[in-house]
Amino acid sequence: MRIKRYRGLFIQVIVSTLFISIVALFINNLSVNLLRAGLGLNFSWLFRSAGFALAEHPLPYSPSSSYAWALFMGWLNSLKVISSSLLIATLIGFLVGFASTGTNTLLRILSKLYVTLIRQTPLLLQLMFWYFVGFLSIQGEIFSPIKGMLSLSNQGIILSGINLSPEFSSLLVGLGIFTAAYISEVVRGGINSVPIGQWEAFRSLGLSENDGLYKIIMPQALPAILPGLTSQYLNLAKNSTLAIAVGYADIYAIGDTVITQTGRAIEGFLLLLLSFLLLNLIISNLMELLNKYILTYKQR
Amino acid sequence: MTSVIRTRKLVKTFSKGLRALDEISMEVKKKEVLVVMGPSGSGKSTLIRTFNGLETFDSGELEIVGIPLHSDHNERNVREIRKRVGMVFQQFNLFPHLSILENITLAPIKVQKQNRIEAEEHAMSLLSQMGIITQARKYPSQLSGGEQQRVAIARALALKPELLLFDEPTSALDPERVGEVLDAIRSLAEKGMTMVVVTHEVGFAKEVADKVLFMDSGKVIETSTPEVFFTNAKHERSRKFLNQIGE
Amino acid sequence: MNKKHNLFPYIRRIAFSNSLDTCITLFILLAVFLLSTITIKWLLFGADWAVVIQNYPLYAFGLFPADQRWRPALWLLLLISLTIITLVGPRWRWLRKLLPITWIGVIPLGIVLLSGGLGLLPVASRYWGGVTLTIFLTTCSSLLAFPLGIILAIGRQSDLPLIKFFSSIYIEALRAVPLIAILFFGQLLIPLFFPIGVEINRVIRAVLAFTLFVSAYVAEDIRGGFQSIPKSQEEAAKALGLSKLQITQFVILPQALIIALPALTNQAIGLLQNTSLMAILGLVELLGISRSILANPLFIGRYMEVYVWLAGIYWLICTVMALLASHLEQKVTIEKLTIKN
Amino acid sequence: MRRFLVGMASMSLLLGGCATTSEVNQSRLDLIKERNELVCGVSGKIPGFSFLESDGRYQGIDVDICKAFAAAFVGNPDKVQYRPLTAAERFTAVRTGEVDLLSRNTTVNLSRDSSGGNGLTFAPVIFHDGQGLMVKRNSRINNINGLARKSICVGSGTTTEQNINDAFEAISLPYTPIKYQDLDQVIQGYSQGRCAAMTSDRSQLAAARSSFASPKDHIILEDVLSKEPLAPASLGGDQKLSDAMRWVIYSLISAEEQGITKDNIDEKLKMAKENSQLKPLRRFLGVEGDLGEKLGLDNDFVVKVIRATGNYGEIYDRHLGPDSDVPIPRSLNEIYTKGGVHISPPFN
Repeated sequence: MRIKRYRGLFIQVIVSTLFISIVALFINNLSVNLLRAGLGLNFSWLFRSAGFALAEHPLPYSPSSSYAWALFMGWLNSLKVISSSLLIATLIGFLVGFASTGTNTLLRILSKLYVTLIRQTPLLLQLMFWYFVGFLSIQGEIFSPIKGMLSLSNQGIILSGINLSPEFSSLLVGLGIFTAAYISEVVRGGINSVPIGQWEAFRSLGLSENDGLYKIIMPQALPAILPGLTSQYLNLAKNSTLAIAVGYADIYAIGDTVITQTGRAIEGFLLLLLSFLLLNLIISNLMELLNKYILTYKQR
Repeated sequence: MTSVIRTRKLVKTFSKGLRALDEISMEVKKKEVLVVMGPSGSGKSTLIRTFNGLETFDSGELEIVGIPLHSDHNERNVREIRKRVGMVFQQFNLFPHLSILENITLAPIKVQKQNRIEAEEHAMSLLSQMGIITQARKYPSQLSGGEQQRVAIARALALKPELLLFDEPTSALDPERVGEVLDAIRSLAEKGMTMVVVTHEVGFAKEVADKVLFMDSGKVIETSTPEVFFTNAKHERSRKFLNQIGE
Repeated sequence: MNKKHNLFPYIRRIAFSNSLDTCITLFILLAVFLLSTITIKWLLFGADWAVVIQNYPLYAFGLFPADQRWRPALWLLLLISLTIITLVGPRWRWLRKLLPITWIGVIPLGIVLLSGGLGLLPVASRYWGGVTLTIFLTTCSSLLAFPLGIILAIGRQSDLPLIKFFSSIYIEALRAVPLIAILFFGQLLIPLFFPIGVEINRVIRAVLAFTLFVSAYVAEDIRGGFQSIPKSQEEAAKALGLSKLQITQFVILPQALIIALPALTNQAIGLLQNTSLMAILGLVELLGISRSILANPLFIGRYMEVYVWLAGIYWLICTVMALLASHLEQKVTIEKLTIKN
Repeated sequence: MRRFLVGMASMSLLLGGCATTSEVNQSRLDLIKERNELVCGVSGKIPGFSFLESDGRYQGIDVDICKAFAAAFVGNPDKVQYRPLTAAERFTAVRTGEVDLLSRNTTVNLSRDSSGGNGLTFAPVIFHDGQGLMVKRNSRINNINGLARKSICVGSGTTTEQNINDAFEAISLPYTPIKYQDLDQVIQGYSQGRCAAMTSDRSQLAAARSSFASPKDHIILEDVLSKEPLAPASLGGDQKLSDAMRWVIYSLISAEEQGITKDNIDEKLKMAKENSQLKPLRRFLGVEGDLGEKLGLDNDFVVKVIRATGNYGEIYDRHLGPDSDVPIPRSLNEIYTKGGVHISPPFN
């Protein structure tokens, strides 16, 4: 026992010394390199005026606003696109998930096709496709069922007076459709985890397929679906950083611009990490709440 | 005759103050077969698992195959004991990713550093002894429960142990498969293997056991020969138990 | 004859069982018909495929010198034939035994064939590109991330608190950050952490960044495998006198890997797709080289053709990988891991 | 014991990777020579300046400047590693040492040049440009005021972005910038109708227009938003490298002034060697004196440069001349004797 404890201690000391010395070495090199470039680590530049305009900003912003404010706008833009594509992805994902477990064979084949096509091609390519081919190549208004309510053009989507830019729209559609493919698999797995006996039971009671799905199967499948759903939402948040490829000003794109303009690579990168951490925390805490709510609801 | 297992006032308390082992003192001599009986939760599994260090204990003395084990659970002694004591579990616990032959030769090759050919030859002879030599290249999932348990016995024997421990070896089997496993254990007894068997099989106990140890609530209630225990148990609790299992 | 007789009720049962289903089916059939006619019309008559046809070598090999292109070609060909052999599943035992070693050997072979040496003309990594680079990044990173992930997973399960702490921190931190941030770090910030004069090749830096990122995910997948192995397996191994290291090596890890296999192959497919992110950071892998081609005045505006072509290539490679993976899974699981008890 | 030895070995490896402050004073030029290769940051996506050919080689005026540097520094114009950089990442790349220098149509301005700003040092200007705006002819927009409240496609992380901002602030009108990473995306965004106008250097607008199906449908507005003198750049504080770069550029200009070309360089060299009275030419070509050595280069670096790329005028004509894919009139970019602004100080 004693020998074992000492050996454990020995290994731990070795590993942590190694770890700490590597970190110390990197920090030393970093400071030498910053010295060489005539830079120290500081954050006062955050309050200088940014000098660049933004196409989209949820709060008042002008080029004379500070870098900090610009970054905050980027963060809000990220939040905006994440939350809205999250809704779309959930909606489509659940529908496709239901279709892939449903009775209509054609629908099942189609949803399978959709999932393989989306999951076997890179998201970045899909986003660029939606933007440059999907939205920008629309000539005139191709889709305008109700004048002024919903229209689709290369100026984006107009939805009952709210104008969504093509950058935002393509990100919304691209992220939504991509994540939905993964969510549908999570939903399918959850539904399949409910024992077949439960289906037979509600059918034998004469419930319709829809009633059975909503009242019997889903309540049992949800606890199995939620963890997978959470990780897909977190993936969506991380994937939203690909916005830079379609010219949407999210936190990463603005961070990139700020780093270029100020040359403050390390500080800018740290701020980026911090903002991702915040986004992650928000999503996982909300999902935790939802999880609790569903569990208590189920118990009642 | 030398003793293979000797315990004195062995005590183990679970976190909630429940005593799994309550001052257990007992002895198993060489070539003896001890059958441990008792209602579920009586501590018999805990007892047998302390014999090869799978459970620790809080106080008392324990000596297995001549090696002392204390409450500090000395790692080196535990490993030495495990090399010389075989164990067969209720759920077989074969390694599903290894073939039958690999299951049996793993410990001889890795622990006793035998060479592969020698270990495989020994394994094949054990398998033929268990009557399942044709299954050597298969994987556990392809075998029936009874066959799997016989592989588990062969695996335990491969280390040439001085003591074999059986923790309810037939409880997880289909009724029609119980016989083949008990037969295998019986033939081991005939060859003079020292064994401790936790089981509910009364017929088996009557026939094979040298001694029967009855436990309840972590205490040894009585130790008798099977003749006495099954016909004329000394204790009220023993009689009640025998009644319940329909004997 | 009999079959034809049964066809109509069969179709009715699968597609027209009630009025809602009938509506849905008809709608889908119409939509699929319209969409496919438009697509086929565009593919055959609308598209100008010059941007693809004139640049085949660029898509395949990037800027690799023309007279040396046989090297990446040979490597890719080898990978393809190895894939086919594995998929078919050869009957000969010796060939089957050789397969895993060959798969591992593909990496050093690829490095030698691409970078030169051993009598081959050296080719600097800046000339690597296209599909070759995409495949190279994927194979190297996944091969490196695999053992690192195993070590991290074991570290996270460790009894030693400091080891457990470091492993957990590493895994959680890398999983919280988007890949592009890590790649950005790898391409532009890593040089700040090394003394001047020490220069790490860009491709290697990309491989390292991908490895660091993927290993955290691999570790989590393997940990999931660890957790689904019953405690009794460890006990049985203990009872046989195996040491802690031996138990992990011979009993726990092999089972965990088999359980984690589907998740791990998904990681590999995800990695291949994620190599496209290097296009944003200036490596000319498949997507990157395509963006460069699109900047050529001759081909400006041919987005649709290029994207469709790229989607086709990525889809094909990923599908082959998925097939390979499911084949492997079936082979391993059917034989071994259906624990009945 | 073995463990200890392994530990010691790894520790010493670590120490080997440790930077010291003495390295602060080492010049990048020595590093380039040691490596025997130049790492040159280019765009890779700007027609005429640097773009990828179907045969897999980079072409353009920026690329030729890289070749000239490589010829001077390591004696071989092909020892260049081209590193395509987006506008946004280019300065970070120089600062972190990812590239040795930039030859990536980068505009010189005060904050980029100063130690309190981006901390770069610029070589002489190789192309005088100005920022302009391109609109569709049928849009009836004929000056910047017509673009109020319209969206404008612009490359991110560029001075272009700041200039357009300043221009609209000056006339107090709002506009919407649509920012892309690369010029080809800016062009695409504009041509697909995402924006009413695109803004970039006028040379790039001309190049973009020439690639459209019907160039006549697009006009470049008269408004010139800014001066855009484009120049190679390196990290500030490294005088050895920046001096070497400066005089390589001057040698290209000086060669054009003296009529020395790729074709006649050997002839001129022979002439210089035979006629000891041609002092300036002898000094220029390194036959006499130690001008090259003073810069830390070979004395005949000018000969190597001209052999590799020809003089400034030849480089210009190859990529932007009337017969090229992207014809842009030389005007301001002529040498001073022909009415332009390019002039080289004497090689003394």
